[in-house]
Amino acid sequence: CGLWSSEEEIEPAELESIVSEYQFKKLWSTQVGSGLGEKYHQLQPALLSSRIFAVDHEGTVVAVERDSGKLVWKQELELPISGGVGIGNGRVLVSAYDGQLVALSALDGSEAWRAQLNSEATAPVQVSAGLALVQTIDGQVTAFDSQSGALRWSYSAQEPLLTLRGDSAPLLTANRAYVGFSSGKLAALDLATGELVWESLVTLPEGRTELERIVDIDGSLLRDQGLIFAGSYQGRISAISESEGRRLWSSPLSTFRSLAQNGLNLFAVDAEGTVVAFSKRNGDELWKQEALYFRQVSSPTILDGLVAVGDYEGYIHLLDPIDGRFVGRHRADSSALLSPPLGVEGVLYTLSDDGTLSALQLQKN
Amino acid sequence: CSSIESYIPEGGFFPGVHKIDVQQGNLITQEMVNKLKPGMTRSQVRYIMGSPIVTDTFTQNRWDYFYSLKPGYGELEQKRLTLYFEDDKLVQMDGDYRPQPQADTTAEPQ
Amino acid sequence: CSIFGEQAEPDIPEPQLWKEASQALTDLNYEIAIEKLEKLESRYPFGRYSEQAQLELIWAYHKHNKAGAAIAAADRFIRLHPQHENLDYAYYLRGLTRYVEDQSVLNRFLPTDTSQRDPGAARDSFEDFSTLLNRWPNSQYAPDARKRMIYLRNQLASYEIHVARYYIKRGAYVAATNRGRYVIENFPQTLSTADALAIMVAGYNQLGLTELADNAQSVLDQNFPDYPGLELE
Amino acid sequence: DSFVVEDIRFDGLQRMQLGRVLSIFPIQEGDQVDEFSLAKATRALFSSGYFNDVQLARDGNLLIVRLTERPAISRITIEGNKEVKTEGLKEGLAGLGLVEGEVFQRAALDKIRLELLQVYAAQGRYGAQIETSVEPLPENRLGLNINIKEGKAAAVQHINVVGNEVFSDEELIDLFSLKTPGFWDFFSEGRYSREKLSGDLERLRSYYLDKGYINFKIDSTQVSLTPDRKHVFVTVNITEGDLYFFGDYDLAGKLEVAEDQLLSQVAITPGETFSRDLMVRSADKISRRLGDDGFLLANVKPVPTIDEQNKTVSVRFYVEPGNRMYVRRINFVGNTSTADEVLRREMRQMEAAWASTNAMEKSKDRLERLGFFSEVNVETTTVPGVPDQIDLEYSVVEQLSGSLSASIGVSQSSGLILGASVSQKNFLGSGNFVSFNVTRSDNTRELSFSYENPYYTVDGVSRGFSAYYREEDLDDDDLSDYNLDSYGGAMSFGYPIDEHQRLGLSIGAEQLNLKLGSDVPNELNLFVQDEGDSFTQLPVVGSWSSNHLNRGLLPTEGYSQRVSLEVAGPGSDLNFYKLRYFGQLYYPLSDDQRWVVRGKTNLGYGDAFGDTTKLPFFKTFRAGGFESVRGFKNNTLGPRDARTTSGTLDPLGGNVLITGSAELIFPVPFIKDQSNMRTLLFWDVGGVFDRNCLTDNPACDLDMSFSNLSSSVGVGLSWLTFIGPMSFSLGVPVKEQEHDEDEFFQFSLGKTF
Repeated sequence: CGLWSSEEEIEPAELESIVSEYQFKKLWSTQVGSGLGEKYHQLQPALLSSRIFAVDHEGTVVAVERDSGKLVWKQELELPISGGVGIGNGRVLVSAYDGQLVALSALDGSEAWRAQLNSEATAPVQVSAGLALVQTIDGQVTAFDSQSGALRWSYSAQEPLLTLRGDSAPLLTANRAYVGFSSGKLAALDLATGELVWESLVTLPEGRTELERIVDIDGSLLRDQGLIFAGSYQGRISAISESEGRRLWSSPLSTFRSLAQNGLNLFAVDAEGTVVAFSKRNGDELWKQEALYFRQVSSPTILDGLVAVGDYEGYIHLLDPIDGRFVGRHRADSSALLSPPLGVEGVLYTLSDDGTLSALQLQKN
Repeated sequence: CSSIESYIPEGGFFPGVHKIDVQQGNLITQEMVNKLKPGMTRSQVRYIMGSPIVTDTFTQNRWDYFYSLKPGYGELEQKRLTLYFEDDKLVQMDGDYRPQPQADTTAEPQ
Repeated sequence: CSIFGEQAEPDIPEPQLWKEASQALTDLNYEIAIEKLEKLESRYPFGRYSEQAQLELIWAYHKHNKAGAAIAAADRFIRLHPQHENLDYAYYLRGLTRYVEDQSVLNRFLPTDTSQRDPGAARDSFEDFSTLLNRWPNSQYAPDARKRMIYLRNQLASYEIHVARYYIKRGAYVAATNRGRYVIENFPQTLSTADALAIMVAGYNQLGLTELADNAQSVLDQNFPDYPGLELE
Repeated sequence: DSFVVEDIRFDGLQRMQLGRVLSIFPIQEGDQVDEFSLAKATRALFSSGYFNDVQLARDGNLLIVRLTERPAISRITIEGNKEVKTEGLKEGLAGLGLVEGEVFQRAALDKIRLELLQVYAAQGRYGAQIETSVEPLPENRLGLNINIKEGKAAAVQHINVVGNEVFSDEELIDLFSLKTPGFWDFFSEGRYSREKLSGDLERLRSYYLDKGYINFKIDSTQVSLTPDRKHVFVTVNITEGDLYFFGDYDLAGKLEVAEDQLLSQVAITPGETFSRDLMVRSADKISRRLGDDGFLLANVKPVPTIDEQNKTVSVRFYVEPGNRMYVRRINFVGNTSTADEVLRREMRQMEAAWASTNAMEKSKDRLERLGFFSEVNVETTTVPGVPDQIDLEYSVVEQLSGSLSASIGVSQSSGLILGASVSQKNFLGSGNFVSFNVTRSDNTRELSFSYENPYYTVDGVSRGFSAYYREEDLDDDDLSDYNLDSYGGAMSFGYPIDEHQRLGLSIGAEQLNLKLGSDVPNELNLFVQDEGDSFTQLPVVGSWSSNHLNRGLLPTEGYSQRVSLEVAGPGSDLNFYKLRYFGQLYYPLSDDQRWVVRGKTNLGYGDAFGDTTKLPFFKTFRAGGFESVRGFKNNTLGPRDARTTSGTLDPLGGNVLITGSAELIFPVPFIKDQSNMRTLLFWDVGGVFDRNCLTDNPACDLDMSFSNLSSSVGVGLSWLTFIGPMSFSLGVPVKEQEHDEDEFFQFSLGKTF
């Protein structure tokens, strides 16, 4: 114990050299306002047909051509942004700290409507079947008409006293909304009326202190073949049947990041930065990649079958989906890549902390 | 025994000396006295009149409710009501108050 | 691993510590005695000597005029050993410490009448001595305790009379008679009992409660025929 | 197979006394015991927690109890705790039976570990880790080590209020004690703690309720933590509701006091914006008013009814007076040297009278204003068994008020100074003021005595005597060169005309003989020619004073003032009068009254009348020095004589005195207990003028303008030591007149600022 009781900061892992089979070619990069700010924002960009939409923490919303990076339109909202960009039905939606929900036209960025939420929203707005759904941190899910902004319905769940910062965005289907709450519960709501269809427990809080009882579902959910996959903090990853919410399997995992999937497997990043793969059929753990220990690894995304994650030093790591071995690494600049990257048709779109939006073409060498 | 009055100099020589009011004993109201009924036990009397401040070691069977107010300047106001008990039952009372049976409750004490 | 690590002192065996402590006590070196006894108590809380050590500690604090520590040590001993055979000694010592505390430093040199000052310490000391007398009437400390109690009772009684005299002067006669009655009921047969009765007589007369005044007067005449009468300054 | 126990033997007792074991063991000699009662006995011994193992054996009719004692704790070491103090921890441990000398209980150790984690979690230190270890020591004892890593408290990264339209975010977040850490944040106020948050929410609610938003509601509060547990986000979601105004108000219940008396206490005016604070304060004032008539336990509950249409709130005050309480006895604690009557005569509350909060508080103020006590507290306890009687206990902490000093000093001006002075406001605890002073130096020999009994009569008429004998031969004591022998005495009376004001009268007689030296200024010669050199004076002094200070010693609030007129009575040789005014005001800046602004002023005007031409030069007003204008030598301000052969210009004093000072009293940093210490910054200004100067003396007839006053700034310290108050000041002149002489360091015994 030194003279100054230095809290043993856990040192992030050093990167060893790897044999890289893939590399990236930067197609373009552009600056989105003044970046993500330091309030632990997860302002993930969103993709709609040929355009990418992104926002910074001061309310600058940009629309950029997907393949050239050329600026299509820019809207300065001058609002402290809390939730990432949501897109759908020709609308681009962002939410601010004072509870305002702003909908812009995806075409030209002009303001379509504004609505007042009764709390802060940190997850991006989801749009489906003419409805825009927002989960706010007080455990409420509110649905607005995506065209006019009229309030349709709202559902509220009981939230624990102490939660983890950040919320999971609802997963919408044609007639259902699946919402992961900070209480560790997964709820299925009827999209049209907001009625609760079923509720299932992903993780039961144990332990005696408030800290040990945090079981937030913060990452976004996945859906495949009638199953909903949800991972929670200090708890489990579970597969829950879409129809009546019965839990098929669950295995231990502590994560607050979103999940990724390919045909057979699920990919997750646990609280300490270990990348883990699970079989979708029975939840068995297939492999673990621990070399990125404590490098604040971002949520994984699938790019041409490979698993891609960002980290706090701005590195992109590519992992082989079969055994988790590193197959590629790329560093655009030193700004952290904490908000989840987007992988589409061989191109990886990343938004770094300092607001650089770039497109990286995957190439096999 | 020596009379107490003699040695306290009146405020003659000091015009307008600020004298404080001296109040002593239980405040008694006609309303309380009207509630007294012979045969009442001591605790019933205590509930109505409050606990007597003057209680004497040598005379156990009587309670003296004594009230006095000597304002700094002005007349001394003094009231007394003595209640006599025989084996814990109120038997007799004398003093400046009489219970007025059908008096309404707003009568001010004389 | 603090920087100036206090070395764990060598564990002096219990009997040797006790011998050093009693030695210091015999040659009246209370400073050392207190140090040794305190170490004995903390190192060997249940040792053969621990009870005796706690008793000696009270005495050492008292003689070293550390009144607060003496009283605290006595309280602890009484709490820890409710049936100890020389518990009377603990009560006696606590009473003695409070008795001395009553004469505060200033009063010893300057001619101040302690019976007009805060009677708190006197009252506590009186209580300790009376507990001693009823639980151990034939304890070796009983005679001295009884002697001191008489002095304390007079102190407490004359305090009440001082207050009663003030209330007579102030014209608060009920207050005065109640203070007088407090003496009659709590401190009978003291030098001030006669004064108390006289005050009750004077007070009741002022209040016009002649019957009560006469009763008090008759008790006064029977018990104190040659009472010189109440002089009110 | 049951049997009768003839004897019991305990084996294995190392440290436990037999007495304590017997008190737990249910079986005694002569009991009939069987399997069942033996098992019960073993369980009893186990549950006591003192023993690891208990075995009962039988040898004929002898019951053998084999015990293995649990080890006792002989040393507890705690390391690594900074936020939670070791004493607090030790108390917590003791509470659970983990104390040196007690038997060690494993369960208690886990309990304390959890409790500590909760304490740290409440302080936002979510990263705290606690390891406990037990270290065996010889003779069945053990040492307990608790190693704490407190970790850093989570910093509040963001506080957000959602749903506020009427008040801005900044205005609301300013109410919070939780602060987002600024870059200068060295202290811990940027740290999160749950208590702080609940306090903040309460402040937020009262902020709205006190500004008319009776329907204000906090919908929900979220506290969320970043995964690295370093940052906390606090979000408060509110619904403001509409603005409401006061409707009418009334009283209900058994009032016991005339209704208008109670209604006048209500501070609500219909039509004004609603305020919960105003409503609650009105209820308090009503119950205080009831308390003044003996209803100490009165309970007044304000019940608002909301009229949604026209947005008004009408309030009904439900009064439950309870019993009228009487005071049985008043006890004083802590007055080991002050006599009981000195305190009792200040009481406005009588024994055997109904209790009045007003009288009780006035009594406390009067005790504090005596200046004998550094602390006065009052407590009421109900008399057991008598529901409507209470005892009052005033506990005081005595403070020697006055000084007991003998001084031997040397000063250039007056050579060796021998002196002894006793001045006591509470002489031997009698409450009388006695001052006795004897000094002998090259140019003054003085003997003075004064005595005052503040309670010559029971109503507080004071009577005092004073006498003095003084020989002054003043040549180099910065005054003109002459000798003045004087002796005299006075008798004084004073009496209160209300709780704060007093009138005073003193009649004196003094004889003064003057002998002028050779090198004397013109004024003095002229004076002696006119008036002669020996005078008999009969001074009569009338005074009015009013004291509204909150304390006798080191007051922090209130004001006091005094006007006195001294006139030479009939039969005096010299006819002159001196009018004096003294006023001071304390105005606390902070509600803990550690920052106080004080203003004080001393004014004086004197003149002769009848056949006396001029205010005698030895009776003129003087200024400068510790008790008038600090930073200047004693009595050296004001007009000087122009012509003395020795060239030094002697100060003459004047018949007009103007002094004033502004002081800022501030708390001394780093010193916890400030109750007997006072530090202040001062700005003094003052001077004396002579209205009827001899015309041909340019240094005398200055016109009375601000520019002709001297002023200084500096710092002062007053300290109530156990032998009496001491005051020091360091003064630097800011504006000096031509002949002023400054004096940087000054001190005085027996006086506080």
